[in-house]
Amino acid sequence: MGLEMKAKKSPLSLLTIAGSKGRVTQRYPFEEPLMTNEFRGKIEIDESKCIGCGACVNACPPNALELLSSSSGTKTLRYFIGRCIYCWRCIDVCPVGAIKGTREFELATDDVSDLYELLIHEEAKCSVCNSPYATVRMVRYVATRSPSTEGYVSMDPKCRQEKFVKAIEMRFGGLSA
Amino acid sequence: MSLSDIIERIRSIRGVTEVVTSKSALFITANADALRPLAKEIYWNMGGFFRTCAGSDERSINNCFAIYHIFGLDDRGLNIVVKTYADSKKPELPSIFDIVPASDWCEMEARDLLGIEFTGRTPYRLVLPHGWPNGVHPLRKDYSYDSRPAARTVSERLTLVDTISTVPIGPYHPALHEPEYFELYIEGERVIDVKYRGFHVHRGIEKLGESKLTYQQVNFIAERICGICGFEHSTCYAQVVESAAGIEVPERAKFIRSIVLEIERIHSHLLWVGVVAHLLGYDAGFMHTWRIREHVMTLAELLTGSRKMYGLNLIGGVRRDIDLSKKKKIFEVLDIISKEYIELASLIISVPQVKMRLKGSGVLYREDARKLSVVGPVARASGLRRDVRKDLPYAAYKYASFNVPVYDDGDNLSRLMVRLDEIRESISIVKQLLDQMPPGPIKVEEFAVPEGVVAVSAVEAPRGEDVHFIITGRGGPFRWRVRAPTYQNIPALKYMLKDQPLADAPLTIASIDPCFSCTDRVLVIDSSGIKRTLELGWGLR
Amino acid sequence: MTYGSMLVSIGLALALALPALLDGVERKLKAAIQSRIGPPIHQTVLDLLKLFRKELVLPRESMHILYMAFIYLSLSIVAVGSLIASITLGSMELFIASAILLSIIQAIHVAMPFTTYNPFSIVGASRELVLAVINESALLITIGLAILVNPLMSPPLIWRSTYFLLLLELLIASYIASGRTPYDIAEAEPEIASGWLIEFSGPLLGIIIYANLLRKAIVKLVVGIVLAGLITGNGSMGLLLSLIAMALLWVAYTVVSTIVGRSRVDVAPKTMILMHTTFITLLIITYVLGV
Amino acid sequence: MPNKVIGRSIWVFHLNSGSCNGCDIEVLDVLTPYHDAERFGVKLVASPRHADVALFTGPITIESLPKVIRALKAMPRPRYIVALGSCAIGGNIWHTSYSVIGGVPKLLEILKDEGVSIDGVFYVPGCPIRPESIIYAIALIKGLAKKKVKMKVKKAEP
Repeated sequence: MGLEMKAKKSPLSLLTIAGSKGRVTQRYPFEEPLMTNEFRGKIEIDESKCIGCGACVNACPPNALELLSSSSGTKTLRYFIGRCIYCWRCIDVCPVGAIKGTREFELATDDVSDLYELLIHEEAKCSVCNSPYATVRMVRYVATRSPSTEGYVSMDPKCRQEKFVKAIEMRFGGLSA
Repeated sequence: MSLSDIIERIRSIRGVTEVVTSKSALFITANADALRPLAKEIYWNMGGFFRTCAGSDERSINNCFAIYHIFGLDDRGLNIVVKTYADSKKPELPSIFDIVPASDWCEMEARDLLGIEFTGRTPYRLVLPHGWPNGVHPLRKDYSYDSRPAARTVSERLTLVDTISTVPIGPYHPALHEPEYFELYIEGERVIDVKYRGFHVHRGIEKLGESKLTYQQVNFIAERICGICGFEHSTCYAQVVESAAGIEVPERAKFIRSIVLEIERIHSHLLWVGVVAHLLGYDAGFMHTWRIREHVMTLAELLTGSRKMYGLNLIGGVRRDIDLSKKKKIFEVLDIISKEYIELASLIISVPQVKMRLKGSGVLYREDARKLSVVGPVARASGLRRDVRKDLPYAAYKYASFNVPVYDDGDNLSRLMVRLDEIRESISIVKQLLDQMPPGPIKVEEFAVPEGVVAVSAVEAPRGEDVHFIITGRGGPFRWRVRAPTYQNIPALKYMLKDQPLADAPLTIASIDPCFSCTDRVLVIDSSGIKRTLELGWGLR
Repeated sequence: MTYGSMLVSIGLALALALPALLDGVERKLKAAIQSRIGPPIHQTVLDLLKLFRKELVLPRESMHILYMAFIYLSLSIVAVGSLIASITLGSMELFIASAILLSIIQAIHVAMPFTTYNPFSIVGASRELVLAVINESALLITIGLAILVNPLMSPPLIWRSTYFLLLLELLIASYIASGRTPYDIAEAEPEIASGWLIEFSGPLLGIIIYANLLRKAIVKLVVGIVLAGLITGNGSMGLLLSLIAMALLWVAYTVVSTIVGRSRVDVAPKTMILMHTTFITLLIITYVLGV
Repeated sequence: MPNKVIGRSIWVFHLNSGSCNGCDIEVLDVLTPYHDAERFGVKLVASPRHADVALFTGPITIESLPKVIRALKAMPRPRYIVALGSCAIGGNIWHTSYSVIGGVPKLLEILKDEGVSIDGVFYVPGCPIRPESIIYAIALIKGLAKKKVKMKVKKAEP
């Protein structure tokens, strides 16, 4: 074993190796980077498609994608490039294909706030108790996908449950505890 | 010795209450007083190796702590897991350190993180930061994760020594590239003792259990245990879950895993050869090895989407396929590498200074290697024929024929030769597997992971055998223990550095290809705080 | 200004400016052998300029390191000057003075790191000391023999084997003294973290790096002067030839240092003693026999 | 953004503060033939006393914090920090773990309390960082490239 490696070589043959290879340096940033088409870079969220469902947030291992609620009736999908691990799991799980992968890697900056991307969603309010429960877009998405839920889709989970229980009571005389 | 013989011999030891065979291991439950005789029987009489031990807080299930000692009979391709219970109020178990010296660290780790005391040995703090309060054990289920200890800005551990008879190597030291701390006690230029004070990279990933990591998400952390051999960790993790859940991975996915694993091994070994050349003052060797390695990195990006941290594995398969154009590219790159690296490697070992310093330095004798259960190229350079790819074949390795290079001298040169030979074997494995790759799907989408199943899996990383142990929970692991190869190899440094010239110390430390971020991982994911009753049986299936 | 002193001034200016540039050439050449582009040739100058713009921090707040650094620098400049003057003016006295200055510079070079109390720099300095004891004495003995041969007057009529041996031994001793692989143990060995330089920073580091470059230039210039003296004798031709020889030696040493690895601290002294005693003995024999 | 003091000569001290090694080997890779950062005057130095820039990889573990501060204090001013990779900027997967402080932005707060002043911070995202990203950051410091990222606030029209 290791027979080829035992060959005696003169230290000078380094110069032959160097001579035959020449200079291999890629002159980036003046030339193209040494990159393949398969590279996973930063993600791009399409604001016209995103419904703010939070599937990507649940899949994201480092919490680079977060869904933050504010008191002003909005829900913000926050993408922090500085924590992203570029695994593209969010792309796998997005139900509407709103997330696209790019080959972008030139992300250096001197200000950490440059690394945030915010997508602000308006929140839908429950038709009964008026408390916010999901983004307007998500409500519409659910309504168009399964029209049979129409009666419930405009309520938050709590009111929905109450209404459902009531409906069953009316029809079957109630659920036993 | 047949399997039934082994079971018979184990059953004959007093205190063994249960022996169960499963696909991934032989599971034994024993009383505390049977632990030492069992260890002696398996480790010395049967010629087994010690993989690791894992503590677990099972008070929510059976009101006990438990320790799992994992042994391996390499020649039979069998894992043996011994479970012993410890009292919930005063957890105490007999130490097997004097019988199995390799158990030193994992016992102390269980003591630090779970508060299990080991009788019959001197305890010391291993994993937790220096100022960590006594009696607080982060791996216990009742540990409140939101309390970070106050960050200290002065360290008691690092005191610059005032006599020149101690040379601190680390934590920020150009020979290490990683924050670890060795204190070398020297007499003149000769090392007389070594102290390792590591665990600077203890990132405590338990916290993540709390942030509700799912089985699939853990894959990506597993990959980030180590930036050089991350794919081995994620493969090992995926395999251990697949084995616990009984998921049948498509053949094509297994081939892709094996191919990428070997590509990672090539890059890792080339990296190491470069670093050694640099340590020996032969910078041109470093530059040229890394020049060759760059082809492998680009290839990895082509196959997986990233130069490192491939993000390729999921439980149930892989995310990207290898199509024809990629296959062609792999062959091209492998041809370039195999030609150039042999030329370069023979040049490097012909440089007189390099050869002189590698030969006969940092010797690890076969008996010491056996005693410490060292793994990977370190074991193979000391005459131990250990290779998980052969002993417990996983992924697609059973379809490839390859040699396991073994050298007997145990010095730094042997360790270099083992790795150089392995690059060649890896190239041949990739080529063989590419030719045989079957068509078909690359992952299974639908599966369920049952709760309370125990499983073990091992993968041969570039640095040696990588062991993952799991107890499944709801939605994520209940207990996940990782034993990285360097964890097993660092204790051997004490034997390798002793009575050696100081000048050889960085080289010898580097010769085990230490990966401290693996070692310090303490990757234990705990789905804490969830009250449940869980039937903890062995992975019967 | 006389013609001679003008020549000396030009020579001195060149000899003070060249080392920083030659260091740039060294880095560029190394890069080429390593298949890459490498830094611009004036990178070392840029590095030095940057260091002088940084904050001055004194190790252990002690002024005497700064004092030693200045002595190191000024003695190096004086030594360069006296070497240049010796070949230009053909002054054997100045050549002898330079040899003495060189040994003082070397002593400061070895002593300085001991004042920092850093374990790495002390280990580095102790190793430098071991190598310096052997190599410096060999270098000084050889320079002494060179003075006996008296190369600065006029070129010899016939070339004797003594001259070849003399140049060879000077080459070896100056190569080792210039701190390159395999004998750069004191600065570069990884277990001692850049060794004796570790505690110095900012302008202080700048002074020491520049003075060290001068020291490296001096040991090459000595060989260049002996060679020039043997070929052209003193005067403007001698000055030119010795400066060219210094530059060429710098390039040649670079190539040699790239293709070898680093020796070990316990092996290097043995090899050096063996090498030096053989050559010096041969040198003395040929000198006495007059062949 | 070109920097006057270190724009032409950047000496870097690499601090691995709990990194997985992925970024660290790419830092070394940047010095090797295909990328060759030395052509921009970049040099890795072995002592913080020589350094202009502290290169951080890793989320900064509690164990390494005191040593990190020690090293930063040893650097002569002007001194800069480069946070490399997603651990050093945002703490990556372990940003909430008990044994890390979670990246350079958190470290800056601690440094402020300690009275250690830093003259500038650069953030270079990637996981692991690719060599070109590092070269792009160098180009940014030297003024050879323009900053491309900017905080984006988009609104999803309902």
